[in-house]
Amino acid sequence: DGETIAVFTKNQTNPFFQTVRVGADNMAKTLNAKTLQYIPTKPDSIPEQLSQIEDVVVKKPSAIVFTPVDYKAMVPGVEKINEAKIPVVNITDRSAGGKFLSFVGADDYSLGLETARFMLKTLGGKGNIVIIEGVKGSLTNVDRVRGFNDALKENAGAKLLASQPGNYQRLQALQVMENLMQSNSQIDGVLAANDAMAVGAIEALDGANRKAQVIGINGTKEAIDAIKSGKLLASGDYNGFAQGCLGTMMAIRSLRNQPVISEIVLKPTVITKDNYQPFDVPLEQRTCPTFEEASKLGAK
Amino acid sequence: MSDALPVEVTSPTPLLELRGISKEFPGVKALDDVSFAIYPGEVHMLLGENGAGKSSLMKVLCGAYRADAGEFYYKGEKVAISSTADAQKLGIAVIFQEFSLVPYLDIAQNIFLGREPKGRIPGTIARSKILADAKHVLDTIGFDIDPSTTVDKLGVAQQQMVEIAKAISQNARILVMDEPTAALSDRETELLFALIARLKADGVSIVYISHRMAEVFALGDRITVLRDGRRIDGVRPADVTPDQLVRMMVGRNVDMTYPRNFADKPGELLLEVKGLTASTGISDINIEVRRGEIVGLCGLVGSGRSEVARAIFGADPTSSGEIIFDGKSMSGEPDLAARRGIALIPESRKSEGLALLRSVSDNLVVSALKKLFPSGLFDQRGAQRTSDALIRQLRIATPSARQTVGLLSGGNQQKVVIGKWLAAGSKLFIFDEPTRGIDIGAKSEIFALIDRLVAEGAAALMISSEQVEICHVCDRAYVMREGRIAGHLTRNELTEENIVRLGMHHA
Amino acid sequence: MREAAVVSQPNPLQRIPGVAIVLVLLIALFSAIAPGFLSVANLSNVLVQSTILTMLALPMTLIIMTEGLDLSMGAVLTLTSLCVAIVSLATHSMLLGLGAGLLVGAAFGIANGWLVAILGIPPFVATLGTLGMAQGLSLIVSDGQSVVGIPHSVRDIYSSTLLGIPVPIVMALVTYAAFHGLLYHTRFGTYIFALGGNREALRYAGLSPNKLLIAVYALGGAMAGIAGLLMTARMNSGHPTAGLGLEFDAIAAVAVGGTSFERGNGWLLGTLLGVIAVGVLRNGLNLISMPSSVQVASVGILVIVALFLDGLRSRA
Amino acid sequence: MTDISKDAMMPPRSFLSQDAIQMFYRLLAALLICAVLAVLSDSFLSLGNILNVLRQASLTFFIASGLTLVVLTAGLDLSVGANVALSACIAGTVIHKTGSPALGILTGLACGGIVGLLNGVMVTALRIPSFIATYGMLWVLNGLTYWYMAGETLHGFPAGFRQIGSGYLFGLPIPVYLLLVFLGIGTLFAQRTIWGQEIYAIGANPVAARLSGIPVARRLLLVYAVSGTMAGLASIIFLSRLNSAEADIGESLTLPAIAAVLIGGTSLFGGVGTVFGTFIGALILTLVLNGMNLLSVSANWQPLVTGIIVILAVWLDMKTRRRAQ
Ligand SMILES: Nc1ncnc2c1ncn2[C@@H]1O[C@H](COP(=O)(O)OP(=O)(O)OP(=O)(O)O)[C@@H](O)[C@H]1O
Ligand SMILES: Nc1ncnc2c1ncn2[C@@H]1O[C@H](COP(=O)(O)OP(=O)(O)OP(=O)(O)O)[C@@H](O)[C@H]1O
Ligand SMILES: [Mg+2]
Ligand SMILES: [Mg+2]
Repeated sequence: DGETIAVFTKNQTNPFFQTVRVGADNMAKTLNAKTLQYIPTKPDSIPEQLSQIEDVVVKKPSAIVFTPVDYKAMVPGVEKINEAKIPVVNITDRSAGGKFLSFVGADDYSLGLETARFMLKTLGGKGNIVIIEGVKGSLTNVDRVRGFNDALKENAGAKLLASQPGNYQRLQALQVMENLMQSNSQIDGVLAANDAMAVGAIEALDGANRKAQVIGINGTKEAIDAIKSGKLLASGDYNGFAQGCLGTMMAIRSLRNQPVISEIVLKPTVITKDNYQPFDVPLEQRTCPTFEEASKLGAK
Repeated sequence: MSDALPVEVTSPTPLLELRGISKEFPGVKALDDVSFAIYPGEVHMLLGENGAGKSSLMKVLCGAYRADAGEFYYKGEKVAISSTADAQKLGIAVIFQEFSLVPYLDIAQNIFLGREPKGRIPGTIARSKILADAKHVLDTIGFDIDPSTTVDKLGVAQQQMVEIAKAISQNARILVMDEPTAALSDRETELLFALIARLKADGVSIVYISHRMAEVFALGDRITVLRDGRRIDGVRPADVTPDQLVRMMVGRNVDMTYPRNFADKPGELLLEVKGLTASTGISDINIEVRRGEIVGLCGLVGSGRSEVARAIFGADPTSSGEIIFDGKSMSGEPDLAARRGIALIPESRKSEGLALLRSVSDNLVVSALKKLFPSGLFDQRGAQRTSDALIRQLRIATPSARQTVGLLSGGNQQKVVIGKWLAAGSKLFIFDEPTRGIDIGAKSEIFALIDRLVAEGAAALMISSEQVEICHVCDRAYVMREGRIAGHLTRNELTEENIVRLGMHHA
Repeated sequence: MREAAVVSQPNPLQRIPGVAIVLVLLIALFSAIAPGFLSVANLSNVLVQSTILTMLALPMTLIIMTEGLDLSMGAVLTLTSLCVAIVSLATHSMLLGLGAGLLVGAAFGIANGWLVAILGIPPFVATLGTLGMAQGLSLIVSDGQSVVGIPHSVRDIYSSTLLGIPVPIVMALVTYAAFHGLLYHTRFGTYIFALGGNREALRYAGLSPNKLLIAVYALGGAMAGIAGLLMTARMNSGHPTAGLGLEFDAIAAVAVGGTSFERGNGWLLGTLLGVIAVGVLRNGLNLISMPSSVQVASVGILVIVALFLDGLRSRA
Repeated sequence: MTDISKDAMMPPRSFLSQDAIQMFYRLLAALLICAVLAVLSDSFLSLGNILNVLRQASLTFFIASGLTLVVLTAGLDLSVGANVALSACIAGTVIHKTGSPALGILTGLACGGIVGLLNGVMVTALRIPSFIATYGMLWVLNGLTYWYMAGETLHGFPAGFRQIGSGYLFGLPIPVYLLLVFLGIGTLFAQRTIWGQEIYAIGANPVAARLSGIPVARRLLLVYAVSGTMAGLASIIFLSRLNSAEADIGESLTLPAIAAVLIGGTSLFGGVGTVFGTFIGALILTLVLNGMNLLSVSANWQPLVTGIIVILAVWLDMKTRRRAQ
């Protein structure tokens, strides 16, 4: 009891990581442990997260739940944690190196694939599609966009008009969409690599009085509301809450010498008008999968 | 060289000769076919109104400006001077009108800038040597100061002394001094004159620019007069009277007695300063200024005259005392003082008086915006009209009101600073060295102007280091010493001796 | 001249900028409330973390003393870090990587200097432009991806020790000593004061301010190259956003350290203290697990407080 | 000395004011970019696209116009982006809580204005250089916003409110009308009021301005407050246009706004520049980004191209502008 778990997330601005943090806090509270949140002051700053690791290693928490701001660049940091013999669980982005007790994440590729498939099914397997990408080179973006593209390849009738980055930012996505609408008179579907960009694209469409099916990824509150009101077709559930709480659960279990699952890849759920209800509750009231449920996911 | 002077037999060829120098700036022909010869061991005075082209000619001489046309002859041989390095090789050193000192280097580093003695490790400086050398140079000019003092701690006069030391240290054959005494007190001026005599004896030629007539006759071996960028004449001091010189400079007769209609009966009390004390170093200042009079404020450099002016104007905070202006007590920032009708013509026109990058017109109306445009709406044409009138009234030499004020000569810039307060219609004018660096013509114009202002019911408080001016122009004067008023001199008591007696320490 | 002889000697106490006070206060505070703060391991942490910023802040001090600014440093560091990674990956040579980083850094520095000195573009604008270029080039050469798999020789730069002192600290100390010597004991250093204080004086002295300016900016670029090596070593990879924004941290450290933006009034040791103060603050707040939003604000408050204290002292 | 002689070679002042000539060059550059884009992309010249460009430029312009005044006084406001973020988040909350867009707009403007005023206080009363003071403020604001939003997103605003950012009037987007209004007000303020003149004077030489009787501190407070208020206005446009607000919206807004001011010909040394120039600057920036989207140029090139444009614009400006040394 009373373990301190240091939780590392990428930034304070993306709602997704808030769900991760709330998930971790919830689990820690249930298990009578304590969390310390470490977030770079500059969003996604590699040097800062490295510094934070070094500082935390001095402080020696019982365990660490870790989201690398960059899955390759943070490897030396992870190795520092390993050297200090602090147990560490990797969540969200799979680190390219280092030793972890366990990995908890969602499969970005199948998230992209499944949500795109869902949209293409709605469109009848054809239509003009644009992709709005996130930050170039980020793991999530690479896999999600790969998923989008593979789904497009499965549908010969679908035509990819453009794939432009919106850097996961609402305003950029909106402006990119506005500009794309100028050069393309017919756009049927928009695949956005996160919800903020999807909502930005919807605003652009609304502004131009045009209609297209839009999907996003992350299952944020905003996306759920948009799905409810019919503006957004679907959002892939990235399930930050479960990542946070399961990651913390694994960390604490290992400290208490209980068995852990070495790899949990959360199944993608495509949130649509038909199944949004369980997601439409305040974060704090969400429930974490039990260890048994998690083992089933792990057994995948 | 038809108008060349009969030359001393001992030195038939000039040390350096400039022939047919022309230099044009946008809208201004600064130098027009000017020829100029310097002989060994002479002090050559260069005279002319503000903007006549004196500084420009010297900058051409030392390679700082490249002439549009003209030739240089060194000991009769044709040479090219296209950079300061060329000039230095010929043994030319200059004391510039604007300081060429680096504020956060010490005196020694400034004196030897670019000529540092090499240290043992390549690239390094021999610190002890540079200090010793600097000390030596400073001793030569009689300036007693630690050479490791950084220049930003120095006052204007001290900076001028460092500037002189810097030029002397180059062991130049030709030394150009552009208004070296403008910022010096009498004591330092004496030191400088002694130095000039010594240099002359060593065979160094000196080109000396000054607006002070007394210096021209005290120092000069030869005089060249410039007007509107052209060489007017070359004469010997013995052959001319001051009046003739002035006529050559301005092209007309100028009355140099600064005639004044002294107020027989001073007007009502306008400014009353009671026990004013400020952290800038002045204490217990009591001053009265009445309408219709010009009150002098004199003393040695550093006696705190400027500080009194700034405190009255609200530019420096005061710690105790009272300022009563026009019957009402006053305290606050300069904007309040300005609104109440006080004008300050500050000591340094470039850094405190003007927005150098803006136009003459912009600078002239800046203090009068509220008065000229009571609605708060600005109108460029209205501003233009006002400034055109002021340019005419003050005879500001500028191609147009749109000219950038930084391109005017020093004297004309000073006129712009005064002009802006005329536009504002101020009641009390505080002049801090109003004639520093101003030519004789402009000087008498400015005094005439001040006279007219007070005659029309305004009042003036005038700080000047030139005691002659104070004596000629003021109705009465306060003398300061070490931050306090050391005494008061009425019109009848107002003599240079009295000023010096009161202003000197432990008199 | 008796009346003029009362020149106040530079009082060393007066030169202690606000940051020195703040630094002492911060260290006292964290020693009291943050367990482990005073441990050797942690202090070494703080210093090691400050090395990259030191490498940028020292040349930034010189640049600011010329009344200049280099906003491109963070982006150039990013680019040089990528160059180090790419070249050492291709050639398996740390030195070649460092060479490439230095070359690219110096090239950007020279470009900055050229824009500022020869074309006369205000430093803020010129380096804002090259910031964009360096950032764009970083994205283009890496296509937005991390560069990994670089040889261990690079990584060892960051993690090994010399006589028990971590190599980055040694590098930073050597750099500081070199800069100190350069600024206060060489002709070049003297001319840097003049570049900001009075450029005309240099011209009259027959020196070329333009060449000197270019040299100062080139030095800044080259230092970004060396810092790039450290950054790559630290991350054991190259990343196209790694150093973005570091230039502002460096400028803040310089300003906090008491260097003014006008007339060549700079203080190198102050910069070092500024860098360390930022490092101590971040580290201490991490140790006491201060909420992240407070940490975000803390550096801003540090900057404001230090400069406010400076202002108070200079007015007193 | 080369500088001085180069200066001397420049043509004398003509009858057209220098600023007018500069503006002419700048408009020419914008038109040139338009022409190139029109040739390269058939969709560029469509009405829709032009309205797009104007609407996108308007957000940058609102921030940059206030910033222009600050830069005219030789200051800088690095906190504008962070100010937009905080103001948007607070205004959004007020609208959510009270349901009153009017109250929200007032809060947003007030929040922006207060932040600006605080910047002004730091610059005038505490005498911290603006560059550093606003950099500190940037982080303080970010910290506040992060804490306040705690990673959440505010979204979903009343339809009436949304009209401000995304509505049309007589076929023109409403932000474009606002842009024209504030362009007019800004120009009038800077060029045609005595306050404007005083601001130019302060920028050209603050010491001389003070000794000329200009209440420098008060004018600076005004300028920073106006800049902050314009950031507040931008936050309202942002909120109503994107129908949402989150903590990180500011970061990407600051540099483009500064770039717009610089491309627009306002000198960082103060005293030179116009609000209209800033408008053209915002337009040129937006045109280029728009063109790159239309031509499907990889976004990796955007920083590079922006950087080159900033340098080019200022360099051309200096080539054509004569300055005192
Ligand atoms: N760099 C410059 N650019 C444009 N005009 C200039 C420049 N330097 C000087 N001028 C102009 O050239 C003329 C001569 O100026 P100069 O400084 O040589 O006068 P001066 O005789 O030294 O006057 P003063 O006694 O006031 O110092 C003036 O009209 C001045 O405005
Ligand atoms: N003895 C001194 N030591 C240091 N600095 C001095 C000294 N004398 C004068 N100064 C500097 O020169 C400035 C001018 O001095 P101050 O204004 O007190 O004298 P003043 O009587 O107005 O003389 P001035 O004729 O130069 O205007 C001061 O503000 C100060 O910085
Ligand atoms: Mg002159
Ligand atoms: Mg004085």
